[in-house]
Amino acid sequence: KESGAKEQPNNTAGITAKELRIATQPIPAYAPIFVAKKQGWLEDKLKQAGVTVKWSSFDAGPPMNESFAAGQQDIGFLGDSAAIIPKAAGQDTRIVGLCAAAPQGLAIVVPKDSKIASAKDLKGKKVAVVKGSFAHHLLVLVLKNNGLTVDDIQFLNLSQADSATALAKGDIDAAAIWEPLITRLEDQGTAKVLVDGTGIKKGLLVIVATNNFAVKNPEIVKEFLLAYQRGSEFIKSNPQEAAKLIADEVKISPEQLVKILPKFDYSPVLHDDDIQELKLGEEFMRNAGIIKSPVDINAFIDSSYLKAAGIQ
Amino acid sequence: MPQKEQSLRAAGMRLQLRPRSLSIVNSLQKVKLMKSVQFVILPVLLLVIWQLLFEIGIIKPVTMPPPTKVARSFLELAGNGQLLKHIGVSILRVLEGFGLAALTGIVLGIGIGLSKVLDRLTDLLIQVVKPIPPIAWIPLAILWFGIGEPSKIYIIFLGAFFPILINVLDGIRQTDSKFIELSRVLEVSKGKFIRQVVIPGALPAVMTGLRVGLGVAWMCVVAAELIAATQGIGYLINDARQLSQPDVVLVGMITIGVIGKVMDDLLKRLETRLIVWKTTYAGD
Amino acid sequence: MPQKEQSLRAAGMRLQLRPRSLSIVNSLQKVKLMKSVQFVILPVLLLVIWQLLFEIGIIKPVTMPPPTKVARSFLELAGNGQLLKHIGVSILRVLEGFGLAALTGIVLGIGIGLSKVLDRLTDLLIQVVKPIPPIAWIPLAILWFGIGEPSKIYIIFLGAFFPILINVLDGIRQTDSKFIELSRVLEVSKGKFIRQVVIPGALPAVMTGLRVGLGVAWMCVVAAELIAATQGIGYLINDARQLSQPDVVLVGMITIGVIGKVMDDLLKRLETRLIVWKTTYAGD
Amino acid sequence: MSGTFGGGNLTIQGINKRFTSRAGTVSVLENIDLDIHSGEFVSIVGSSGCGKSTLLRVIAGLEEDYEGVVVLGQQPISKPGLDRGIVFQEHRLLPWLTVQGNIAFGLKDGSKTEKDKMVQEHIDLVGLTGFEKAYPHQLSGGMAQRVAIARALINRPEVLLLDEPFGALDALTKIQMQQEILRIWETERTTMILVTHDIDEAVYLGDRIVVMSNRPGTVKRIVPVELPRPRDRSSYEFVQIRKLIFKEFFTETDKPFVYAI
Amino acid sequence: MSGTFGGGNLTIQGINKRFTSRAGTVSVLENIDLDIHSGEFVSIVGSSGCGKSTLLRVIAGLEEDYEGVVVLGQQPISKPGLDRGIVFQEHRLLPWLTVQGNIAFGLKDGSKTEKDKMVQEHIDLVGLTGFEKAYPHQLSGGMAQRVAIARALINRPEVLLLDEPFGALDALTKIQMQQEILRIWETERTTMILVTHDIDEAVYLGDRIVVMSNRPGTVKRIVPVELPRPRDRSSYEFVQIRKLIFKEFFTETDKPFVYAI
Ligand SMILES: Nc1ncnc2c1ncn2[C@@H]1O[C@H](COP(=O)(O)OP(=O)(O)OP(=O)(O)O)[C@@H](O)[C@H]1O
Ligand SMILES: Nc1ncnc2c1ncn2[C@@H]1O[C@H](COP(=O)(O)OP(=O)(O)OP(=O)(O)O)[C@@H](O)[C@H]1O
Ligand SMILES: [Mg+2]
Ligand SMILES: [Mg+2]
Repeated sequence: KESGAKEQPNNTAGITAKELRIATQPIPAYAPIFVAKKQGWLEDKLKQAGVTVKWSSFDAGPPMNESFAAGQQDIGFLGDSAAIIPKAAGQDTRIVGLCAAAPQGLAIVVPKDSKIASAKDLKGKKVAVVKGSFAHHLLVLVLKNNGLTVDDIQFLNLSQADSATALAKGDIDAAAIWEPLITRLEDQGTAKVLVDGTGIKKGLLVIVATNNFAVKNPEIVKEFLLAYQRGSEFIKSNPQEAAKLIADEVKISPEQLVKILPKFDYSPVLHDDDIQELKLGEEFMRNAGIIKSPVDINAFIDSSYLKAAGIQ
Repeated sequence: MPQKEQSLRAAGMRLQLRPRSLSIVNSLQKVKLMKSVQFVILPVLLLVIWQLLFEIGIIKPVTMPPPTKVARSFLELAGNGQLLKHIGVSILRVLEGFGLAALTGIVLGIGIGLSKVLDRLTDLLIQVVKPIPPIAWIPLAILWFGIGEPSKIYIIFLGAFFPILINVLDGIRQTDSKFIELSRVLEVSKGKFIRQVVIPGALPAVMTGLRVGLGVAWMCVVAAELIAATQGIGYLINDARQLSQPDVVLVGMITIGVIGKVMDDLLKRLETRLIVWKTTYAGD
Repeated sequence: MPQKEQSLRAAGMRLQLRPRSLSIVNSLQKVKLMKSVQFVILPVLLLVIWQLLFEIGIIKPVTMPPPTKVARSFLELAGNGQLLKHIGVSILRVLEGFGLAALTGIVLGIGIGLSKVLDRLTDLLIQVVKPIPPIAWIPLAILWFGIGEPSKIYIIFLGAFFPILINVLDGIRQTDSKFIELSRVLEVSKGKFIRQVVIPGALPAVMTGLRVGLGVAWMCVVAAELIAATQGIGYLINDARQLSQPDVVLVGMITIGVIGKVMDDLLKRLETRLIVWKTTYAGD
Repeated sequence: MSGTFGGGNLTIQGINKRFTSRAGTVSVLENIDLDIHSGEFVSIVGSSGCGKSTLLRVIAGLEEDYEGVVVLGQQPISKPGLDRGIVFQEHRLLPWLTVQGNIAFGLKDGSKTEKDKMVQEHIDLVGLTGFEKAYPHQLSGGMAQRVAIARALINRPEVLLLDEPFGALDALTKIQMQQEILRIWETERTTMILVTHDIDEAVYLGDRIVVMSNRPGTVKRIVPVELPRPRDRSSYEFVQIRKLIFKEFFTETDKPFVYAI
Repeated sequence: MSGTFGGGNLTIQGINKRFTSRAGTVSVLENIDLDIHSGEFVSIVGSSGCGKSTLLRVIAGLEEDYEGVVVLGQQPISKPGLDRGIVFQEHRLLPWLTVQGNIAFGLKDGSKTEKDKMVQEHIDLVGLTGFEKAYPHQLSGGMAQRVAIARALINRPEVLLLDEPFGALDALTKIQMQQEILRIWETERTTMILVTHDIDEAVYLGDRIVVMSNRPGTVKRIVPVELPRPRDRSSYEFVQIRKLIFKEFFTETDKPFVYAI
C-alpha cells in the first residue's frame, strides 16, 4: 500500500479511472482472463495505481452490449459479430486486441444418429442458430460452399441453451453452435460435429474497450492486455493446471476443459488475416441486413495498445 | 306560514336556474375538452421531455433513441407491412393460448370452487405450479411440445391460466352465504345453483380474472416467441435486441402496449354488458 | 294431540342420535385421514408416473431427468448450502420489488380510484404500459438502473405493480353505492370515507391483487435474474439451462413453486385475519 | 305438490341454541318445546333480538349447531328442504335476476309455458303486474318484500315459515297480503308459522300465538285464538286477546310503562 | 350542533321525478308541493311503491335528476348534508364495522372520550347495551334497524328523515323508540319527516299526516292532527283521525274491500 501511494504519480500519465470494469461471459473462449482473474494478476498490478477491478458476468451478448451502452463497462469480450452489431448501431467502442481464434470452437452439429452426412444434406432441414452470431456467419459460409443459401434451409433463431434441448429431442435437424456446447453435446452423446470452422471461419473473438476509457487510460488497457497475454501463456504451458483453475468460472469440468482449451489459439495479436476476417464478417452482416450502417473495420481496430504493451 | 311568499321564492329559484343551465351547456363543452386534454397530457409531456433530453444530449441515441427515431422505425415497419404481419401472428397465438386458458380456467375454477374434494386434490399441485414463471417453463415446453406453435401456446396458456383460475375461485368463494341458504331452502338443483347464483355472483371476479389473464397472455408472447420464432411481435423485440436496435425494441413494446389496451377495452365493454344489475362507484 | 307420546318420540330421536354421534367421532378421524390423502395423492401419482416413464425408457434422462435424479440434485444443492443462499437472495429481491409495488400500487390505486382527474391523467399511460412484459423491459432497465440490484428490483416491481393497481382500482370501483350515499348524507370526511368505506370494501379485491402481484413478482425473479446475476434462484435456473442441467432447472422450478405457495399462504392468512366480517362460501 | 303427505305434524323438542363470538357465548334459545299440528297457523311474537328468526332458521334446517330435535311428520329435520318454505326477514332477492327470474328461481319441473303462467299468477297475486322485468335495485322496499313472498308461495310448501313478511308493507297492501295468505292456507292446508311484530296481525291470522321471552328466548306463553274466521278485528274477543298479548309483552320489560290500548 | 340555524323551514315545490329503465319511463312523483315548518313533525303514508322513499331521497339530496326545488331555510338543496339526517328503509350498516363503529361513523369532531360517551349513550338509548362489539351479521333484523336509528340521531340533524324506521321492531320496542324520538324532537325541535305504514304511529307522532296516492305519487290529502301530547291512542279524536286516514287509503284501491277498524 505504502509503495503504491508512492508510485502513483509516475503512473497517472495513462490512468484517470479509479476502477476497471470488465464484462465477461462464462465461456472457455475467454480462458486467459479467467486465469488472470484467479491469479489476481490484474488486481496486483492496478492496486499500485489505486485502481480496483470489477468483474461482471453475462450469459449472452445483448445484455452485455446494453450494459456497455449504459456506460457501466470499460472492457469486454465478444464474438466478432457481436462486437460489430452494436458498433454499427453507434456504440462508442474500439477493438484493442484479439482474445482468441478458434475455427474448431465453432461448428454445425447434428444429432448423433442423424442421416445428414454432409452439409449438402442440410437442404430443407431445420437448422437453429443465434441470429447475428458468428455461428450464423459460419452457417451461411458452409451453405454457400455447398451451393446453398439460407433460403434453402429452415432457419430458426434459437438460443444456445434451447438448441441443445431441441437437438436432444429431435425437433431440429442441425444447429450452428460454439464451445463449450459442442464438446458438451458430444460428450453427452447427443450430437456430433458435421462441419466446424476449420478453413471456413476462424471464429474470432475480440477484446473491446470503450473509446472514452481507452483514450483516458491507455496504461490500464496495456496492463490488461499484458495480463491477458500472461494468462494465455500460462494455459499453453500448464493446460492441466489452468483447466483446474478456471473450471468453476466457466462451469465446465477440468476433464472437458482439457479437451476444449487446445481448440483455441489464445493470442491477443491482431494479424492481417484476422482483420480481413473481420471485414468479411462485416460484409456478411451488411448483406444479410443484420446491420443497417457499415462499420469501418480499420477504424474500429486500434492496435496501438498491443504495440505499447510490446505484444507481437 | 306565508305560503304564497314561499312558493314565489321557490319559483324564483327555478327561474334563476335557467341562465345558469345555459351557461352549463357552454361549460359542459369546456369540461369535455378539458377531459380529453387530461387523457393525453401526461403521455405527451413524457414524449416531449424524452425528445428534449435527447436534443440536449443527455440521452444517447445508441442506447435510448429519441421519439422521432422510434416514430420513423414505426412508420418504416408499418409501411412495409412487417409490423402488421408480426401483430397478426402474435394476436393469433394470444387468442389461442388465452382462449384455452379461459376455457380451462373457468371450467376448472367452477369445479374446484364447488367441490371440496376436487379442491383438495388439486390444491397442492396448483399452489406449487402457479408461481413457476413461464420463462422457466421454456426448456420443458420445448421438450414436451417441440419448438413449433404448441410450445408457444403452452407458455401463453400457463401464464393466463392461473390468474383466471384464481379469480374464478375467489369469485365463487365470495358467493354470499345468504344466497346459498336460499338455494338450499328452495332445493335448487346444482345446475341452476351454479348458473343462477354462483356464476352471476362470481362474474365480476371472473371478468377481472379474464382481464388480468389476457394481460399476462400478452406478456407471455415475448417469452413464448423467444422459442425459435420467426414471426410475432415478441420475436420482433427479441430480434431487435440481438441486433442492438433499441428503436425497434421500443416500437415492439409500444405496439404490445396499445394492442393490450385495446383488448382490455373490449373485455371491459363486455363486462358492462354482462353486469347490468350493479350500481357502483366510479370515483368523483 | 297426544303430547306425551310425541315428546317421548322426540326424546327417542335424541337417544338414537347418541350412538350415531359416537361413530361420527370415529368416521371424523377417517375423513380427516382421507382429506390428507386427497391433498397429496395427485402430486404423488404424477411423480410415480414420471419415474415409471423414465424406468421404461420413454423419457430420456438427458432431457427430462427422473424424480430420483432431481431429488439427488436437490439434496446436493441443499446440502452444500447453495440452494439456501440463492433462495435468500431471491426472497430479498422479491420482498423489495413487491413491497415497493404494493406500496405504490395501493396508494396510486386509491388515488386514481377516488379522483376522476387523476384517473384520466394516468389512464392512457397505465393502459399502454401495463401489457408490456417485464422481459421486454430488461434492456431499458439495464440502461436506466444498471446491472446491479436496482434493475432487478425494477423488473420485479413492474411485474407486481399492475395486478395490484388494477385490483385496488376494481375494488374501489365496486364500492357499494349505498354506502357512498350514506357517507354523503353523513358528510363523512374524505379521509374517513377512504378509511372506513372504500378500503374495507375494497379489501378483498386488494388482497386478491396482492396475492396475484406476489405471484407475478416471484415469476419476474427469473426474468430479473437474467440480468448479470450471480446469485438467486432465477440465476440458478438460467445457469442450469445454459449448462443443460434439466435436473437443476427442475429443482429451481420446484423451489420457486414451494416458496411461492408458502408466501401465498401467509397472505391468505393475513386476509382471513383482516376480513372478519364476511360470511361466504367455501365449496362443499 | 305437497299437502299430499298431509298430517305432517311439526314437533320442536328441547331446542337450545348458543352463539359464540369473540365477546363470548350468548344463549339465544333455551328449551323450546312446541308441537304444531299439520295445517295449523301459529303466530310468534317476542321482542327484538329474542331469537324468533333463529327459531325459524332451526326449523328451516339452516342452523347446524344446536341441541334438540325438530321432527316433521316422522322425519327429523337435518337440512333445508322444499317441504318447508321460508320468507326471510330481509328480502334476499338475487340482484342479477328480474322480478320474474327471482320468483321462478325456486320453481321445480314443469313446462316453460306452465312455469311462466305460475310466475305471472304470483306476480299478479302480490300486485306487481308491470314490474316483471324490473331488477331488485329498481324496486321499493315493500315491492321487494312482496317478490320474496311470491317466491316462497310458488312452491306451495307443506310448512311455510314467514319472518315478518309484511313488515315493509303499507296498511292496505298488508291487509291484502294477509287475505291472500289466509286464502292459500285455507285451500292448501299449509302449516303456517308467522313471526310478526304486529300483534293485531298475530291475532287476526293465528290459531295460536306463541309469546317468547327475551334473552334467552323461551316460550313464555301460548295463547289460543279460538275465534271463527273471517275474524272481526273490532270484536270484543279479538280486542281482549290483543290486550292479553300486549300485557304478556309488557311485563317482559324491566321498566314497564303505561300504554293505552 | 344544528338547531342554531333554527327556523329552517322546508319548502318542497313542484317535484316531478321519473325513472327510466329498459322497460320505459315511469313517473314516480308528480307535482309534489309541501311546506314543512321548522320543528314540525310530519308523517307520510301511502301504499307500497308510491314514491315515499323517493321523496325522502329527494329531500336528502340523494336524487340528482328531477324537476322542482327543495329549499331548506334560504338554501336550495342540491346535495346531501349533515343538516338532514336520514334513516334508510334498509339498515345500511357497514358490515366491517361493529355496532359502536357504525354509530360513530357519522360522528364529527370532539375528543375521543366525548365521542365514546355519546356513542354509548345512543347504544343505551336504542337498547343495545352489551352489543357494542357485535358485527352487523351477528344482529337480528330489529337490532340492526335500531343501530341505524342511533347513527342518524347522534348528529342531531336539523331535519330528520325516517323511512319506516320501526318496521322491524316489536310492539314494545317500537313504542319505546317512538317515545325516544318524541323526546328528542321536543328537546331539540328537530323537523321530523316520518314515512310509515303504521297508521296508528302516523297519528300518534305527526302534527300533520300526508297521504300519498299511487302511480304516480301525488299528495292526495294532508290531515292535520291537532291533539295535545302525550296523545291517548284510545281517545275518540285519535280513533277518528285513524279512521279518516284508513278511509283515504282505501278509496285508493281499485278493488276496495271492507275492513273493520
Ligand atoms: N333506481 C330505480 N330505477 C327504476 N325504478 C325505480 C328506482 N327506484 C325506485 N323505482 C320505482 O319507483 C317507485 C317508487 O319507489 P319508492 O322506493 O319511492 O317507493 P315507496 O313508496 O318507498 O315504497 P315502499 O313503501 O314499498 O318502500 C317504484 O315503483 C319503484 O319501482
Ligand atoms: N351469527 C350470529 N352470531 C352471533 N350472534 C347472533 C348471530 N345471529 C343472531 N345472533 C344473536 O341472536 C339473537 C337472536 O337473533 P334473532 O335474529 O333470532 O332475533 P329476532 O328475534 O329475529 O329479532 P328481530 O325481531 O329483531 O328480528 C340476537 O341477540 C343476535 O345478536
Ligand atoms: Mg328476526
Ligand atoms: Mg320505501
